[in-house]
Amino acid sequence: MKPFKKSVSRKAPEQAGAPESVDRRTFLRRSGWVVGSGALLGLLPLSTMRRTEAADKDTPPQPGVKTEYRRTICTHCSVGCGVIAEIQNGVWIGQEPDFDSPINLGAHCAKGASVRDHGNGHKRVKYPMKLVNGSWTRLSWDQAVNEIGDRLLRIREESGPDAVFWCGSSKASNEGAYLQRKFAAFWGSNNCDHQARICHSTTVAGVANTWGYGAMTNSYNDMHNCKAMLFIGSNAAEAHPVAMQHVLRGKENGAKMIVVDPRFTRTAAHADIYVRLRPGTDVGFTYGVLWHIFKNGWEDTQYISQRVWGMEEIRKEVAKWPPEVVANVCGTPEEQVALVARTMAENRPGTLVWCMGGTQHHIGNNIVRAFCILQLALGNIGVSGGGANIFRGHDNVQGATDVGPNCDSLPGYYGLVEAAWQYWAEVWGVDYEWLKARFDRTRTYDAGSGQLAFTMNIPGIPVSRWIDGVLEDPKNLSQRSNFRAVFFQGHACNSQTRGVEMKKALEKLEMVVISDPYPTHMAVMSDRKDGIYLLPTATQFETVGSVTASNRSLQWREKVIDPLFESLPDHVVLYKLAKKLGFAEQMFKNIKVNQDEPLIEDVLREINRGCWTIGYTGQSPERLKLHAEHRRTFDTTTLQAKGGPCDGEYYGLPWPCWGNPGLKHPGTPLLYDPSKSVADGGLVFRANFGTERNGQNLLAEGLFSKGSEIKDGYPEFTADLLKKLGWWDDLTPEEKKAAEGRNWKTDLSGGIQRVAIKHGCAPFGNAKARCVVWNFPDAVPLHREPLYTPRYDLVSQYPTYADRQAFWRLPTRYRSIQSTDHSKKYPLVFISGRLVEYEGGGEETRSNAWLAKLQPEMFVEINSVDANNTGAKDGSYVWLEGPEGGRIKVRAMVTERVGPGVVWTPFHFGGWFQGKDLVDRYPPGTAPYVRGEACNTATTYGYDSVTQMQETKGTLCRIYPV
Amino acid sequence: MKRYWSIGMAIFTAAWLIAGWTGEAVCGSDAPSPGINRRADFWRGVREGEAGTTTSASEGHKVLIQNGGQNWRQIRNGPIAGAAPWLLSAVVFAIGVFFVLVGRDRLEEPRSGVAIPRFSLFERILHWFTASLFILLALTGLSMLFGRAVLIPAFGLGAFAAYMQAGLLVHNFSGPLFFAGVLVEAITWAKENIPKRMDLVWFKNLGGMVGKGPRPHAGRVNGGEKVWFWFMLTAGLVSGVTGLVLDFPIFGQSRLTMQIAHVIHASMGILFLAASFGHIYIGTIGAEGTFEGMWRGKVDKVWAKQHNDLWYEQKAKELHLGTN
Amino acid sequence: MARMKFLCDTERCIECNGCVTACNNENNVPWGINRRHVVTLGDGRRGEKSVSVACMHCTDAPCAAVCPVDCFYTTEDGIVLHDKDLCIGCGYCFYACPFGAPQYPQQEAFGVRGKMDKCTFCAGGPLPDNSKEEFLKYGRNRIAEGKLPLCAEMCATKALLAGDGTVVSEIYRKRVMKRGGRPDALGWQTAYPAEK
Amino acid sequence: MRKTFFGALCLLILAGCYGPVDIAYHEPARYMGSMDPLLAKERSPEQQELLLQRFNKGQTDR
Repeated sequence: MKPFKKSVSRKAPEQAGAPESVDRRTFLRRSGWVVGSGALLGLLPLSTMRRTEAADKDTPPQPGVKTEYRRTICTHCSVGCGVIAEIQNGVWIGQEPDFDSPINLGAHCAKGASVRDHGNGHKRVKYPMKLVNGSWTRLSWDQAVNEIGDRLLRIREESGPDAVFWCGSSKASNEGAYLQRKFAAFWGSNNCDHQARICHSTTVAGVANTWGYGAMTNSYNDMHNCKAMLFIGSNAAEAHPVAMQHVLRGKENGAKMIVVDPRFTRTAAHADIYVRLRPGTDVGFTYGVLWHIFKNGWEDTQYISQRVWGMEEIRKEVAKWPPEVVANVCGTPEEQVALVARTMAENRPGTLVWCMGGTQHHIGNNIVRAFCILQLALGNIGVSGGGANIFRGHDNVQGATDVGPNCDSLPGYYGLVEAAWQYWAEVWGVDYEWLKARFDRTRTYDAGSGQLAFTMNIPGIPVSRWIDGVLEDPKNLSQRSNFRAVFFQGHACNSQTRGVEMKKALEKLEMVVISDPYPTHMAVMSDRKDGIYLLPTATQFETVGSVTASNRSLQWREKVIDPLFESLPDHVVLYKLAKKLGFAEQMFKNIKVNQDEPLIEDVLREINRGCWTIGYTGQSPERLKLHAEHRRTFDTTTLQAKGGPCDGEYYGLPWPCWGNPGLKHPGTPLLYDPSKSVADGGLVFRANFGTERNGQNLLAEGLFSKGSEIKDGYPEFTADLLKKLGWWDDLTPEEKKAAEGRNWKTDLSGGIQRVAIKHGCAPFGNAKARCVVWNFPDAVPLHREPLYTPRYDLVSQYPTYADRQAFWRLPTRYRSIQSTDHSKKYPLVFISGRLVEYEGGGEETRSNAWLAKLQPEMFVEINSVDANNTGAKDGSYVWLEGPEGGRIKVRAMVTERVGPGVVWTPFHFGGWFQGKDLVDRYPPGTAPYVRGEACNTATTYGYDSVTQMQETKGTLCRIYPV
Repeated sequence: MKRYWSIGMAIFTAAWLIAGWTGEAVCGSDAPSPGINRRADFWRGVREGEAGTTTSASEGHKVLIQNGGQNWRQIRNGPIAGAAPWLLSAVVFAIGVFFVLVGRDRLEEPRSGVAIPRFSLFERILHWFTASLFILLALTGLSMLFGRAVLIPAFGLGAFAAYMQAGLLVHNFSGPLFFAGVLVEAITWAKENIPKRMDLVWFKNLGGMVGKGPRPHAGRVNGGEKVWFWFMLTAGLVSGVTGLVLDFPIFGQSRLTMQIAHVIHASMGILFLAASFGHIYIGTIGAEGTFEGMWRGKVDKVWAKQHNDLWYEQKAKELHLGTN
Repeated sequence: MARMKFLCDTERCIECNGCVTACNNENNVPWGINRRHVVTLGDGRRGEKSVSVACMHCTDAPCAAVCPVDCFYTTEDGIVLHDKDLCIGCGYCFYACPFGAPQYPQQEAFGVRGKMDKCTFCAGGPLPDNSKEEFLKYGRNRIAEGKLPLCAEMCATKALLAGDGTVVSEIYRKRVMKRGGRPDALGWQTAYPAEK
Repeated sequence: MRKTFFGALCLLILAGCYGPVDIAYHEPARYMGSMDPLLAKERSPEQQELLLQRFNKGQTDR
């Protein structure tokens, strides 16, 4: 007799394809009569538990064996939750809540609660491999590094150093990310980038150009003090679940919570006010709110006169956005916009939170600046409970942006000008001329806006555009050759748009190197038969390092377990490669290397030595370790230690933590908060844009931080300014020597910063925030319709930019795309977002059995109206096709979460391509439990006019049943 | 306390009905109404067992609180477990009383020694196959219902659990076989069990077992046997179908379906068992000479004449026995 | 003596599934079993609420009442546990439980289900505390270690509370007062009817 | 006689419709199977105190 067997089985299915897990009945019908007499036999040992049930519990705790506790930080989002790992005999056997962490207080979301599974590593890449004739062949590390290195050297010789794209990671530690940037510099190229490009690059550029730094101004914990919270394009409940602990406590303290989103998210479910708007119309909405604020005189006039420049020009633009225009463009009822304005005005301080919904547009920089302007008008920046709380994505995307692989900057936002290179050459202790010679010096190229420059001083090709770096006609590139090889260390390619062209690009490359704990979508999506290398790379649980949370706090990670299988940490991989490529000695001059492993603490000390701009100088490894040890002494609202060895300091020394570690600066918990002295973590707006513009004063007027000896605005500190002020002699003789001719950013002794702070001044000056960013394409933020817009009738009124020939080394199209109306054939707006269970490209989370069983399938959310119009039935497969021809096969989920005219998909899936499951292309045993279509296979062209951010939150698609 | 449950039951039934009608109304429109938290709708939905969404694929996990379980528990642990022993003992008692008052239905004449074939080998195998499965099912089924009250105090938890583990297995595997047996029986015997007018007469005379009236006429199957056949078929079908619902929880049947199936299955099983007592009584000690018909396949001429006279006459013709 | 209870604050639950995963992690729950799950009602509409549910450790546990082999028992502080050595996998507790707590490792033809598995309030089962056998059959015994269920300890927003019923309800009462609503915690009336 | 008999039978069946319909509060820690050592441990005030402390540390808003 052969009984049925149901899909419930003891083990996670090796090939848990999506359809099986969701449609149970279909699966049953298919699996049919399979078990045989097994069911009967299994019951024979009658009253005893079956041993087989226990077989897959692979790491039981052993009684009587010593348990060690190690503390690390969750690697899945920017909140920075503490994780306590229980280790027995080097095996990760348990996970405990870290109640003492002031950030998460022991809390975890699904991802944080699952990190122990990384210690099992069932689906990891276990040894170096290369694809030969369509099958994966095992290599030794030496073989792999030699083969890769030889090929890279040949490419370098033939096509110059810019022919390789080095993709780093926001999931690397600060030290790993820093070495990724340094590696690219020593290789001789700016073609390195990481996830921040497609995450918050528009935020960083837009916000920094408004008031100085492009980071979250307050902290998650500070949201306890809010009176209002406006979430635009942020789904914190799914993207930053533990932050919701603080958000909801703020709400319980009386804050009004407003969520503005095209989708009724889990966050919206907790909001007092929910407003739906059309994707990509955030500028219009924000101006609509400002229209009411200005009309009713709700703006903070004193704040604006003291601290804000350019609001008059904003008023002129806002006047064009009366309620009926907003209702027409954004699709938001007039009374709702008025209600949001009134709520924000009557409940101050209020905070504004935004995420990818605000940034991932071709006008992303305009949108984020509009948000900043709203907060400035309300006087909400620089106060506790206010701020622009920009929740960042990956666990170390803040740190990697600050000190890591950015194609447009050196660590610490020093830029790419010659002085910056000279400065960093000095920090690195290498000869500037030697460094220069590493770069392509054969000729100069168009740096955009007409000037010619060497590639050393032109921003590299960003990660959002690497495919164009491969496919574009080399004549149009501002570099010598196309990319011939790519090296991806910790980045999933399914998070970048235009999957169909990406496949072409991958197939055109000579070599693809993937250094990652898991084989990413990149390893399987192309039809390549060879030339792909997989380097098993350790997770952050298998190494040490510091990580910067979204609130700018740095936390120290302890090593939980030794690297699994043959994995090596990022910095060891980079060292081995640097050694092969011949610049290891130069690159690791200041860093002790122990058997190919650079000492992480030394790397952080080098960061401390160089990153004066953003105050990454005070966070020495010793201080970070002390904070980790005494984390229970920090207040859970202010993050300030009460008593104990860290008394008065803020948890994780949120940057800027000015001066040398010896200065004991406590870190800056709230940016631009003048109610504290700079020495105690106070700050004012940065003077980064000169002192005057068109005859108007750009410095603050009558506003200064507590205890400032200069009772007005002042420019940034330089040696000359110190002399003028008569403070020069406060420097020690050694400091004088180092500071001569330098400024607060380049004085390696830290003396200028020390003296400025001693006199109560901010080293970066005291200026106004500017509402008009004259160096951007749109000085005053403007609404422009998305390149693929459903409201083509509005294009004439809100057109996009003209095409650009050389923009980040590439031709970039705007008008030529928008000139075609796609809205007839592709009537639905297509947006994407996060699921709480997965993260980023999702490989590591989809390979985690505990998470995979919660979300077994890729799907598309579609409103019942559109479902009926398109014939998509709930739970059935549909094709979602983008206007550039890419299409994905996904299950329809008919829901009211999205309004009519908008569809939404998660972006974490991969392993399928245009309807085909690529399971047999993975190295044996490494296919993630859950695979599905990458939503970006169907997404389209569209890049921000400042940062090349991809436009994923507002393209078009059509849907039809399979 | 009793009232508590009847009220609960009433609410459940009402809620169930209402949920069916107003399921849509609960969802309401999407018109944003700022500041209004529709808490009441949520709790009403919970009480009505409204299905939500969840990432768990397990049966029933979409419903937060299912009210059916408590009702099922009350019905099983209350009326079913309560009435069953009374019913079963009442039947046994009634048979005992009948036996004492009326006594065995003896053969009215001495055995003739002439054997008349009554049941073929196939029929007998079929009967005993089904009957032995029935007894197994009855024993294990009763153990599931009453073992905790009766057997655990006697044998202890461990021993009972071991027995019950095997018992459950036996019950689950023999159930479908029994069901199959019942179906084959139905095909085999349905035609001759079609009721006829004379069966009414048979019942009027109580089969001639009570009192001294003349024996009523009967064919191969008398009225009593026909009633048993149709009852057996009904009970077999009902308990068989509900049993299959419970035995194969792999077709996505809902928890509520299984609860209802269980109540029907248990009640029907008890009725089946109670009725079977009568059948067993008549077939063994109740009527002399009956058992051998199903055991050896042959009955005495006297028995045949006494109980199934019309059949006997027909048989006698076939076998050329003559009228005496 | 304390009476252990679970409470999920719907005003705080964000359906992050942290509790579900914490449970999987701590107890090594196999693939097909969900000892805890989160249900969202009114999904995507105003008034949407999510609630995390598992075994509520009822005062009058329906599972225990219907178990044919009497394998359930209640600890002195009200945690409902069961003995997998006695369990025969009949499925009755699954029918009876209001919260869908009992789960089976198999679900096959002829009613083969394997030993029932459910939330133990992280209190293991009738085997030596924190022994390997106990872990393999029931998961971690945190109560014996002086800790509380990991799902509640790890809850992202501290929506899920687990512990002494009086303390739990006191915290919840304070929150409700602060928010200005009336207490309406899920499942309490079902799991813990007014004690006699 | 026959009527009496059936009447008695019906009464008997009806009498059987009795079940324990009160809420069956299960007595704590009464368990007939092999002993769970946790039951003894939980009785100690120290263990109870430990759990309470843990609660206050982990589950309150600090």
